[in-house]
Amino acid sequence: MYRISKEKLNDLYAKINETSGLYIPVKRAGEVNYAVWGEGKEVSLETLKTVKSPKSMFFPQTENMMKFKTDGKNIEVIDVREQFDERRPFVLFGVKACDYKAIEVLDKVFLGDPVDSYYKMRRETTTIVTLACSRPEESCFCKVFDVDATAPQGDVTTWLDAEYLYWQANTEKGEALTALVQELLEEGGETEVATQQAQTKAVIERLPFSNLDLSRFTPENLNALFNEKEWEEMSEACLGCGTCTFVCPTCQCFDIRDFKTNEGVIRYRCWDSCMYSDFTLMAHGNSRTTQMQRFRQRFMHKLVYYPSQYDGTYSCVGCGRCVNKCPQNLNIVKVIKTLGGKNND
Amino acid sequence: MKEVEMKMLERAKALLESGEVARVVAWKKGDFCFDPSPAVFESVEELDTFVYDWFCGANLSKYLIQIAKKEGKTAVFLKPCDTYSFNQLVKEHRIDREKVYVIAVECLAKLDVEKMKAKGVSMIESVEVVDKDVHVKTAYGEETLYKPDVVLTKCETCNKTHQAKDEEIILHERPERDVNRFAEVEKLEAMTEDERFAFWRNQLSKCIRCNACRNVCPACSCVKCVFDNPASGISAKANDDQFEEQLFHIIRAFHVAGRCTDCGECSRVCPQNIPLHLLNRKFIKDIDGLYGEFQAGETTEGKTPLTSFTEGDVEPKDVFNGEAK
Amino acid sequence: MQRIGVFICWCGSNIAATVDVEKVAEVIKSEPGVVYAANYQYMCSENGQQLVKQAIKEHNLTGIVIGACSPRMHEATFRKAAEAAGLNPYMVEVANIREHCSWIHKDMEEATEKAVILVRTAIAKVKLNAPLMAGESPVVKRALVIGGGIAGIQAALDIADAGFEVDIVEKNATIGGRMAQIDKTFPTLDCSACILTPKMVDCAQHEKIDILSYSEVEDVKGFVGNFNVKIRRKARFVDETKCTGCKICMEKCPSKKGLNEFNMNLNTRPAIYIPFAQAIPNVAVIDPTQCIKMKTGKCGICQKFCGVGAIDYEQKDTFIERQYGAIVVATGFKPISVDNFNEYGYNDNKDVITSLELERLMNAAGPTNGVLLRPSDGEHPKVITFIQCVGSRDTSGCGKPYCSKICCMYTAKHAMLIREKYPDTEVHVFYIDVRTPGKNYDEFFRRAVEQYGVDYIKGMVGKVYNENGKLMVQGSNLIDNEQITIESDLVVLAAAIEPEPSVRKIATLLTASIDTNNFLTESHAKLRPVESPTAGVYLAGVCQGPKDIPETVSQASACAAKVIGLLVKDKLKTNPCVATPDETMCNGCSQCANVCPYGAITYVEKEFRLGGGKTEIRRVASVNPAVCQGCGACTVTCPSGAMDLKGFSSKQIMSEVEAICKM
Amino acid sequence: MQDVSTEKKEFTPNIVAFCCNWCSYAGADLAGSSRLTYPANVKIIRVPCSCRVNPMFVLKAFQRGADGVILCGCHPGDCHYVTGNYYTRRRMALLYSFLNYMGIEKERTRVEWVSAAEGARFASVMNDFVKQVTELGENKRLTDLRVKEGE
Repeated sequence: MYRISKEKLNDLYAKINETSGLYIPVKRAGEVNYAVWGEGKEVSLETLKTVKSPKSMFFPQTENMMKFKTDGKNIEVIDVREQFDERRPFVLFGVKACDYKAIEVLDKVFLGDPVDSYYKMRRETTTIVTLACSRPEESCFCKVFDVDATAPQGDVTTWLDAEYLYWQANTEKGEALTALVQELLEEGGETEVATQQAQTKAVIERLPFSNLDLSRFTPENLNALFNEKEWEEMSEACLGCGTCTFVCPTCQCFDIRDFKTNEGVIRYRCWDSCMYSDFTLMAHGNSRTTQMQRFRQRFMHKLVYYPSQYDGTYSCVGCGRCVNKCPQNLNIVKVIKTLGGKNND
Repeated sequence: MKEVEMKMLERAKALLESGEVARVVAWKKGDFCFDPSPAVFESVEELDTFVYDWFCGANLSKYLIQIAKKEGKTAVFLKPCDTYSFNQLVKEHRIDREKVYVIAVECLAKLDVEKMKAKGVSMIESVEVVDKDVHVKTAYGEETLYKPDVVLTKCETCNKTHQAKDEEIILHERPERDVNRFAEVEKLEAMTEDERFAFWRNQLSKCIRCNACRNVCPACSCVKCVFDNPASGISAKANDDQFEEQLFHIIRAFHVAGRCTDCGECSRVCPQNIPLHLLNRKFIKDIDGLYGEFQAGETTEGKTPLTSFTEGDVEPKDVFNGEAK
Repeated sequence: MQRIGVFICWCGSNIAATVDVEKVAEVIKSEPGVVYAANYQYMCSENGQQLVKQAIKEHNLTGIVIGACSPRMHEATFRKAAEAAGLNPYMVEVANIREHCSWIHKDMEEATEKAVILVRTAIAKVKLNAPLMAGESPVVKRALVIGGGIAGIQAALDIADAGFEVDIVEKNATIGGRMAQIDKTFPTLDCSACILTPKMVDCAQHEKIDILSYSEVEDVKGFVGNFNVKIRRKARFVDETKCTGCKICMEKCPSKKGLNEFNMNLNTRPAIYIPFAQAIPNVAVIDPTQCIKMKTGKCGICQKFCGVGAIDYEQKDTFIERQYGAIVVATGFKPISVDNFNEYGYNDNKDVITSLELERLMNAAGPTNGVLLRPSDGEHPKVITFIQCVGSRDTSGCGKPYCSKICCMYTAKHAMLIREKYPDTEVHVFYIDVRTPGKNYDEFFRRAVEQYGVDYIKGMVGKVYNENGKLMVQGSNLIDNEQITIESDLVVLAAAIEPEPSVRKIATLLTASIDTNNFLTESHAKLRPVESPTAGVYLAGVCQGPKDIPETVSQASACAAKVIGLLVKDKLKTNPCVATPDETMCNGCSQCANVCPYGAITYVEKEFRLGGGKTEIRRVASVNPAVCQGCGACTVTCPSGAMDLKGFSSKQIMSEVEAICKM
Repeated sequence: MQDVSTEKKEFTPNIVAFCCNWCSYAGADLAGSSRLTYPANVKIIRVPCSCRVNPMFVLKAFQRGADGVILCGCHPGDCHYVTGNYYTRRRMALLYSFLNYMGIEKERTRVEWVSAAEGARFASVMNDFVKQVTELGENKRLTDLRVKEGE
């Protein structure tokens, strides 16, 4: 295990930036979001929850898929993936345990068959540096999904305390990155990290949502859950905005759209939200006409459909962003408490 | 606040029991002391979860568009600022006034839990307000915050009074204050074009196009929003370009100009805390300055500034020449 | 798949000299959707149109773009050509490569490049055009004439003679208008009343004409073919159906101090009066400001003496509503107030009068029974000085910038008549120019100078002042280049004329446009001079611009011809470029109705399917396509874009923007 | 443009002019028939009335790379549709003021009233506006970078 004093962090970022792009929590206009690092940017590793999750590293909110160049009546198709080779490798820095777990959730979708080449390319050329939590808050419930906030995985795991950032490589990619920044690192930190982990774990035990009961969310209960009358009441205040889906680290729905340029057309994809009224709009009409149906879809997907498809893994990681950000204070915790199982009372 | 809450609960019970109303639109308790949600209560039993506390900042009026269409009368608790939105919706024929029973309730400003957390308070267990002190009990201990620092932005400069009521539950009158709601707008106006551009670029670049501002906005009551309508030529689901970040907010502000009551919900719900109310307030300030003071939602009748005119209206070029004021 | 044909016009050398028309056609050929592109010398010619028609048929075109002159010029021509070839006429767009391109640019390369962009823009639009069908609306076979002067009378008679019902609404107690006040008419010097009154009588007796005198148009709704007009019948306090015009009331009326408006206030009349002997209708009216009974409650003499019991002091204004297919505006004029012209001393000297006052002083039925006596002392004036262009051609802001057109001729007429009747009188005329275009007009003027020895002085008058009972007219004689002063007994001001002020209200009600001088605007200065831009509204007489009697009568007859042409139709085709709401998106907020100047938008409750078997009743806008004029104000007011304008849809305009910006 | 383009000269702004059919478009026609010149980079879109111009169109123009947008209508009081331009006047006064508040250069936008008789004025207004926008330079703040992608 290595450590680096907090004063030297900027040097660390600069060093990484020499060979790779660095995607890191940055404060802009008061809010902390992942952004490409540059000299003078205000990095905020201490922030527990960035507004948007780091998923945009691999699955950006908008991404060009191909281009069509028109000349008179002729059309030429341009595969933008050919430009991928020229792209710099990236280091994604400061990923919390829940968000790292979320990347695993996305991997199952995008790297499973059929492989999403766009996602795969970004994923392969990125080294992930995670950061353990030291001060979780009341909206956190990652423990429910078996996430250890004090020991996130990733290519490199780091811990932060008042003076140092502690560093431990986990993978080959992690070793390579360690080698690159070796000159800035010094040995040590096992004790400090262990102490911090113990303290944090104690806090996590006391968190109000740490012991939610998910036992009813099984494939067998799908129909029963789907037909619960509580959906109506739970969703009645839902505005149908996309806040929960856009701050969610595991939401993966996208839409594909065209943009007309002077020279042709750009076909791009962008995040979509199942909360939006036209999410399921098709040529024949709309299969979900009420907000209740959309609301139900989102949580059924997170808690029932996804696990049924991917060996019981839930598509929620307990990051609590939706708990904090829903304009009307609706969230997955309220759904779990209402429908999840007896032990929630 | 507890006293007011008890009175409200009493009235809600009585109205439901007597059958005078078929339902009551109010707030229900959340998991914490700071996360109530808007709710519809249709029976006395359901009122178990009724709550009215310092965190009931949500404007309930927009829900009435759908709810008031249901059979029977709907009772609703409206804070002063909410009544303007309600009136505006009645004016635009979105709510049938006859089908709603409005109970005006006191407000005294609502708290913003994000602002409290930003002050370093976390693991909040309970909150009590005494005058300008907010006493917070947390898992880590007790703290006292200065209330004006932690109220919702929309409450900071509010001087609104109830514009619609069938009855009222007001135990404490909010004192009239000397506040200038345009102070922030004026600050921006005083900047150079470049500075203003930089300010808004910085702010709007955060926009994730979640549509929370639009969906919560009582003035955004379109059946289908232009931004959701592929036929409109400007629809989009994400900000693929800085232009789109601007476009969405410019068009939205223009569409609600003259109709926006300044309820401030847009800023309250923005997950990125973009001061969206400063966009709408610019229109309000310009309208006041150029065409005479106008407060949307004061009445349920009459034209809005953008659907009326006078022959001597200021010329667009004179707006910049400063001859307009 | 769209099949667009593009036709580039040379307009002789008007376009071809600056725009490489062949190149434009060549470049445009490769535009997506374009299957045919041609260029031709004169697209608007018979041959050019034939080319269009042929191409539509041969190439099965779904839309065409003409690159030519302004669409304001020939859009209609090409629409007709398209229609003749079986293409919907609204599948035609015109790219204005003449007025907006070849005529304003000199560099051929630049102009050609711009022409290509303009044509592409039109292609972008036409691709989104939809075939539009003109709707139909019924025609009410009745016309309204507003104003009962010679213009209104002539129009009404012509329309009525063609067999259509006509109502004349006249705000005064009698028809006749200004012409009734005039003594003689130029250039023939026949008696005005002698030629006017028979026409007035014709009106009164015509079975198809209904004269609504002492009435005003209060409100106008509807549209061409179907106007709904509310008319206020002002209380005249005399029952029109009973009064026989015996004039006993006038004799007996003790209040005789009311100023006689017909005589330009030069004498007085009773409180109950008939404006003049030949008035139509020949029915008395009470002036409530002068009537003792109405002011004090005591009197009632006229009521006592009226043999038929026509007097009704309690009479109130009443309103009638009638439907009309067409409306003729003939509201006429008034001389401007000369108060602004202190230098002529009109307000200070009784013997400074206006020309219209002189008409009354010369008229046998006037205050002096036709003997020319000056107002101050009733003496015969020996020296009379006329001043022309008082307030006409005046750019100082005091008067009017335009030429009033009739003053030169009537001044010559006055001078001649005076010299004829009183040869011992000296007559001087100050003029800037003498304008006498018109049949026999210049001859008339020359007669005044040559035969009657009227002294015409080219120059302006600086000042008129009173010195020892004489009016001193100080002016310049530009021919002799000297300052002169003429000692005069009477000074006559040829005051400019302006539209009767009530025309503003009428224009607003009719949504007819008005120019800066309050003259109603014609649809086209040359080609549609008697039509207002508002369909179904026609303009006759001075309300449209200064003109003399023969011109007024011609215009009135022209109006009548237009009205007859409209009323013979049973149905009208309506403009299909109207606003149309998408009901599935409309939320019934009423904003659009708030800005519609025509009241074309109403709201209806409709049931909509929500899916899942549910339905919802919603209030939605509904546009009357026959009333909508297609301005588009509503479209911008509608935040959801539910309201759109056919022919100028948001999508079309935005596609034009895109095409223009793609340079 | 491939076929008739010239190589990049110094900055010439692209101007979109919305003209009402009855006054300003006719004014532009008169400017043409009077052979009054104004730069070729002004391109006119005919609308029935200035009140047809939706702020969306103005923004669309800027998005697609227009450097200036000018809106012309009948003089207030002379609207063919009686009141259309009165609404335009309010809408555009507020919109332009708002755009400026967002940091968009106020010189990029303009409203002018040009009658059918004012051909000379139409030309001079356009000349003046082009000059103003040329001095200002390219529209960078309200343009969509994707539009010019690939050029």
